Amino acid sequence: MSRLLLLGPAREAAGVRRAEFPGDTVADVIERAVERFGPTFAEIVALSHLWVNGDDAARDHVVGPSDEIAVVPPVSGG
Amino acid sequence: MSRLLLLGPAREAAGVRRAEFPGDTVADVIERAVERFGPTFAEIVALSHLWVNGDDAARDHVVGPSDEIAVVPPVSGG
Amino acid sequence: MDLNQASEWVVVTADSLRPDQVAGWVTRPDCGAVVTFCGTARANSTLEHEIIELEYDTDITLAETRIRAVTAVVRQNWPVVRAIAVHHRIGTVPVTDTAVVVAVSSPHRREAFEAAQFCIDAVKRTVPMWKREVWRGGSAWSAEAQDIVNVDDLIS
Amino acid sequence: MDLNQASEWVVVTADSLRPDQVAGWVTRPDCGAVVTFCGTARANSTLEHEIIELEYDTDITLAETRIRAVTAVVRQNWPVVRAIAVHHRIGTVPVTDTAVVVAVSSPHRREAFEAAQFCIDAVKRTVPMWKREVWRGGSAWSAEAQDIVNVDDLIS
Repeated sequence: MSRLLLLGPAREAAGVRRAEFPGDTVADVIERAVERFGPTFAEIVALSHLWVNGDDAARDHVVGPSDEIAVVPPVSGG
Repeated sequence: MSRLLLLGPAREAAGVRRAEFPGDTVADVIERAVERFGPTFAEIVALSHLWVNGDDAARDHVVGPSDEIAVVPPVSGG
Repeated sequence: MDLNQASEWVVVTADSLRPDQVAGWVTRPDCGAVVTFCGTARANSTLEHEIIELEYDTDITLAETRIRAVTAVVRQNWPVVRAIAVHHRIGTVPVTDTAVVVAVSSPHRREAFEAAQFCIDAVKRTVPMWKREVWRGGSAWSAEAQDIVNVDDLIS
Repeated sequence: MDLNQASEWVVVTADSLRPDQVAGWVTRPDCGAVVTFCGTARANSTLEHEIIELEYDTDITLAETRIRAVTAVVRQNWPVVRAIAVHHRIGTVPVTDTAVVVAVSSPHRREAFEAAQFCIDAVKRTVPMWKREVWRGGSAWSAEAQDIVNVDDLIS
């Protein structure tokens, strides 16, 4: 179980800013989120950085209930 | 006869900001001013730019009653 | 508070920004220079619309943490800088209102200009902040999206 | 007044400056960037005194004319710049008060930073403005005097 923080376009596609999903790794948790939130969300995730507790993390990074995974899409420049 | 505008340290040394002196050239007018305002003023004039109506002018520049000669000492940087 | 103390003031808020207050806060008796950058909401879009407002979205905690990472690097690179403030507004920002303020004080102006410019450039590239353009009858995420990088990647 | 019109606002005055008003004035709907520089009176001197205030002396007409020559060059060199304001205070300026404000707006921030920095550098070098340092019990013209140059001499 890990907490998910959805930002910008990822939040919009999911319809929520925060959610919780089971899973032992970043990839597990994201997979459950994609199942729930659908293909538009999946496309955004594919373009996004995934942060665990504020830092870039690999998809096989192990997560627990105290960790927060943020889905960080590209930002508009300027 | 020309009007003289004395700025910063030149004003302080002369004790006045504006004065009028006779003379057909910048050099003439400045010479009269130096006679009146003394050696400290003379030292400052020697370091200063002389502007006629806002532009750098040579000492032999001819001036008339409608001209204004400004004594422009070096400014503090920063 | 010792006014000569080196210090940072970082805020991400839904309230209107106060650039005058921010600039006043960084002013110090031993500093001759305050440079303030205001990023204001523009009416112009890459799209064919007249923008009436922008909407900024982020997570406040995450954004403030990333901004503090930027101010730390500013201080390392310009040790003479005395005070740094970065305030970012989120939510709705009408055109001509200020979306972000950066203010920097230093004894002389060159370092204040350099540090302020580095700071806003780094904030734009490293802080998660999504901008939505709103026009009459519609809205869209701003184009020209780019990956967020870490501030350490900006130092050559 | 058409707010998108290119324009300058040049003032030399004995009144307190209002950097917030100046920055607000340069803000335009088609600009995303406002850079404001405030030169503030410092307590530090090249001499061994704690400065309590500065006194600035000039001829207002002459100084405003020379500042306008600077803003004209800024506009030539950075044509995208929309509005430029330069306000200089004369007479007594207490420590931490603002002696000079430069504010520049442009669509994007790089040009606003460049133009504002060039503008204040050029004002310092080309505008007749004498600074007296005042401490408890005395005063003196500020050291490090340098010749005033023409703004055309600053363009390489």
